[in-house]
Amino acid sequence: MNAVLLTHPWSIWTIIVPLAAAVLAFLVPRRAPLAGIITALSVALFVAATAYRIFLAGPHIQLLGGWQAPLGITLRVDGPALIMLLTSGLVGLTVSFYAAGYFTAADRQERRQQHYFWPLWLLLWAGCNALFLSGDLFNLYVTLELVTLSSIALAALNGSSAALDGAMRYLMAGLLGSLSYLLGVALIYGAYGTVDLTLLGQTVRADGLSRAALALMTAGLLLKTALFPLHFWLPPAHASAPPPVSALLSGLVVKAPLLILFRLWFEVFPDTATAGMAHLLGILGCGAIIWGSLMALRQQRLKLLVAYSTVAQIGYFFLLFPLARGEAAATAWVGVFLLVLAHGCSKASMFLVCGTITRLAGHDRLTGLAGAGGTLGARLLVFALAAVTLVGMPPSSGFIAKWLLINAAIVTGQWWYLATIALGTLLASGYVIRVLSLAFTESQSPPLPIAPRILRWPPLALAVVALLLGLAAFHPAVLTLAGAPVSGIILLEMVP
Amino acid sequence: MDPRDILSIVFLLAAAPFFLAGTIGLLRFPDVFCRLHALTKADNLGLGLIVIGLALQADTWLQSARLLLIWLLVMLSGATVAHLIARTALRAGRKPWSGRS
Amino acid sequence: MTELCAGLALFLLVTIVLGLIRIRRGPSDADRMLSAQLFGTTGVAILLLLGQATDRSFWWDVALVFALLSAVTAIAFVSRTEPAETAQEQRDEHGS
Amino acid sequence: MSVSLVYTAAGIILFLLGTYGLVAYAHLLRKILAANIMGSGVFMVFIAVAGRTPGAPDPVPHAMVLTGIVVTVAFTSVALALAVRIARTSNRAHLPGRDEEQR
Amino acid sequence: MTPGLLLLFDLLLPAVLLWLAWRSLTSSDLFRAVILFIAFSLLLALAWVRMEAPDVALAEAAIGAGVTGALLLVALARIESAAGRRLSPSARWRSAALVLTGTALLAAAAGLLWSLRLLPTMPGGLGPLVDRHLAESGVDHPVTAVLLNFRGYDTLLEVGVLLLAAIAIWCLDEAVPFLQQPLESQLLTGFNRMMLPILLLSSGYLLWLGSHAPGGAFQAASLLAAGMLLALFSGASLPAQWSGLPLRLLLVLGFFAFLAAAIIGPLTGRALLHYPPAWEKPLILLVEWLLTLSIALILTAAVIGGRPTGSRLYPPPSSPSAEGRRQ
Repeated sequence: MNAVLLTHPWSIWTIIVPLAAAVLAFLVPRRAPLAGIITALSVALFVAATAYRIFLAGPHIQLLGGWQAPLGITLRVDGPALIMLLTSGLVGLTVSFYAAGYFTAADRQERRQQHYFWPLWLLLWAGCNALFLSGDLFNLYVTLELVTLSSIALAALNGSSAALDGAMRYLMAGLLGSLSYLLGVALIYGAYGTVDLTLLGQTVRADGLSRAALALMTAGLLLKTALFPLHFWLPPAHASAPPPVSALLSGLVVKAPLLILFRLWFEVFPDTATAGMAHLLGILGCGAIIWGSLMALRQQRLKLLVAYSTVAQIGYFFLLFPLARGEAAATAWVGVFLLVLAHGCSKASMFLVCGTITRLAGHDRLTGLAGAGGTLGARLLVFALAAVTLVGMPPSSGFIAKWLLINAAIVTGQWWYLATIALGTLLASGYVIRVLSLAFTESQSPPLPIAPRILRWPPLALAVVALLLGLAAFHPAVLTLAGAPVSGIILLEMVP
Repeated sequence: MDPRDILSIVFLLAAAPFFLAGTIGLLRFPDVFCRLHALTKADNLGLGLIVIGLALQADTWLQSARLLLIWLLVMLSGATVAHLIARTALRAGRKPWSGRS
Repeated sequence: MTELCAGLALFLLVTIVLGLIRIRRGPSDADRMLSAQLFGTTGVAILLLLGQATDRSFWWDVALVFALLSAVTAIAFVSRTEPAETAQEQRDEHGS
Repeated sequence: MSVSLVYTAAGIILFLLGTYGLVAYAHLLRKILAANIMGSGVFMVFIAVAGRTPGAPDPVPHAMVLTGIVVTVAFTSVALALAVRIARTSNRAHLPGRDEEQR
Repeated sequence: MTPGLLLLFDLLLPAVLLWLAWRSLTSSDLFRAVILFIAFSLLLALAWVRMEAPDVALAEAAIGAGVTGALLLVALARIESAAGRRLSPSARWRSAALVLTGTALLAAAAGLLWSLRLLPTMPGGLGPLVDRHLAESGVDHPVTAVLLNFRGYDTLLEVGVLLLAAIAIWCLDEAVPFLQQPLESQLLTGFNRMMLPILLLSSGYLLWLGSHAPGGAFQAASLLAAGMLLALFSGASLPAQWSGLPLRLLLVLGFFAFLAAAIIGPLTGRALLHYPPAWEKPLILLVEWLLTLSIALILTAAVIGGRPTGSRLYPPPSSPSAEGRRQ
């Protein structure tokens, strides 16, 4: 039994099962929610099996079609991929349950949303998992397109004018980003005759052509991951989509191009990328943290506030580029990957809470929620619980992640990044407290009905998981470094 | 020189004026109906002459047949399209040029 | 022979460039569609000539596809211009 | 081999022309055309690169371009459907700009 | 050989392509822009042929001349009937951001073109490797071998993207009646009567060609789709009882077959997409045939641009008149 557990290619089923389920959900729309839930449970199982295999047998490479690397495509089942798969499994499972309760067949319009949500989401899920596992530059392009196109369709799902505009903006940004990435791939193939990440890592020369290709691919991916100042498309798309979709877009989808960026910069082009380029990304990250947080503070609608908070949180991920240096490399690496996991869970939870609140109150205007108390107050408490991780308070995983990043900033002597992290945390507390204060003002509005159980538990579960991950952060931290391009000790204690 | 080659060259060279005429007609003729003539000349005769010229050079009958098929298809499409475009233009209320304007 | 074919192909490419002027001038959409149609035919001729000049017969397969599809765009154009599509006001999801 | 360099350069310029069109123009259909032109530029670089190898051209970039063309067609068709839907919902064929929101 | 004349051709063609692209982007009238883009696709196919990429040329010819042209023209008509035929506002040069973009793009052009000098003069490429393993792939044409065997995973996901596009389009909107009245023309009817069988045959020919020469499922599917479009334009439509589950089944058939062929490997202890030995050829052929049918339908669905109306899943609102009054 154990031999099968340790040798079977579990990870491919996280791609194949959603693909097959998407087809079934499209064929038999009435049974789509059932197909979705079964898929969610099985994907979670396959992710767990993959984690088990990596934990005991280490990272491994899977050949597709049985062909070796330059000819065939390989899958990389390593630590970074696993953390992403874990995020995808956790967020996907919870959102699937929530969506099963959220999309009902009440009327014609809703039935349409219900019927199309499932195939699109399952294709998106397959795309995400495929992207996380891919070890081939061109295959990454195809998976990225699968992710982008399904995200666009989901963003437009409710058919409102705002959603359609948001989806269109998303589409244009996505096209620009992916074509720019693809041109970089073309140049790389022209120079080295292969698109396999491992082989490229061994052969890439640090010359002008590699730098040009890296710049093209990075620019495209920055646009896709919505790093400030290329974030213009994200808030409208994320805020006007149905809440389960927003949760997926913010919790999962923005991380997809991010992983490609990490793989490119640390595995394929470690010598090509100069310190100046790394600092540029770091500075843009700082800009994102500050700008996104300030914009979040100014928003009048809960969903837009959460969406701008995503813009800010994306900034933290980019601190990896300047911070992962010398002896701080492993620390920063683990910190950022923990942050990806923490942000995925907490942000998805927050968007789901937004959805429940909107369902109950009929809107998500902050002024209108004042004095909500009662039912809404309980929802806002879940929001607060998720926000603990987002802001980075102990003992959440967000806290550990930021702690590691701060340590890395201190060790490498880059104080300004530390200052930005601190400022970002302060601003984040600001916009979270702004929301929470609503719950504690006096209630004037008539009591609202209690939300159905299926709309209450998933966000709470995610928020709790995000919080408790902080206590069990050791395992994910170790796994993150399995097969990672950086190594070293994780500096847990402050070493000024 | 092989007489077949000479014949080919004659046909190919003869094709060029038709294409040129087609283009010039497209540019100079007064209205869409007249320009249709220009188009069909190039389709039927220009391409036809080229096909004949090349078919003379072909090694096998199959290749010649393929060339002829291409020509037939282009003529078929050209005729249908010309008819439909003319009809659209007529229904849109455009009067054929009568030489007086 | 090859020189002649290559030269003719070049010449046909030049006539395409000249034909672009009609697309620019119009005046009607039908005129523009007509120019595109002529380009299709000229394209077939260029493919045939270059296939002969470089001795690659697969070019003729491409020419065949050109010839097969040369009507599709124009017919799409005609169908688009002729009957106007129904107004979309009474659509169900509009009011909800 | 210089011919392949000509096509590579043409591909890169096509890509940048398309980028300009995508950014500069408001009409959605124009943006979609621009994206298609960008894509063609990228494919041209792939194919030109494949033609540089000695002997027969490298089939792998050809296969990649075929994949890319299919993906581009998929994107184009969704983008067009979305543009039509926007035109019907809001009676406009462009995205609301900043100045328009203020008006 | 005539390097001189062909070289001239190779210099003129990219120049014309660039010019067409530029005109297509900047011409004030959108219909003109679309026509210029169609002309651009035509000449692009010539360029692929010149660069000895026959598979790509066939795909470009089939897609660019057929499906994309129809897609664009139909979409343009629909956009203009809803939003009005307006001249597209030209680039707003006033805006400083745009000047900045333009400058940045020029700088990027300079940098990229300059970096091209670093391309290796004698690159290896994967051609020899593909040739070495061609015999094991099950087909005799290198590009098909790469598409359906060596990099079959890409193709599997790519077909997924195509299916996704169809689902997305169906999700976005309901199909409007494609034509208010069919194009009544005896000539067109006759043309179709001749053309449809020829298109069907040629589609089969390209598919058959694909196993040993340039051609293949996508090219064949584009031809088939062109045939369906011709039928559609002259008023044909799918019977209502076919537009529900049967149509959906046909749309997913190719993808599902490919997926099924892919998982034979892991179920029998091999890698994903590792076909059982000696079964490569029949499996690839089966997958290609079904893919052709599904892709053709997906492309046609893309031009129609919406989910079928009147299916039992989304019955029309109970009383349309009441709906009308409400607005």
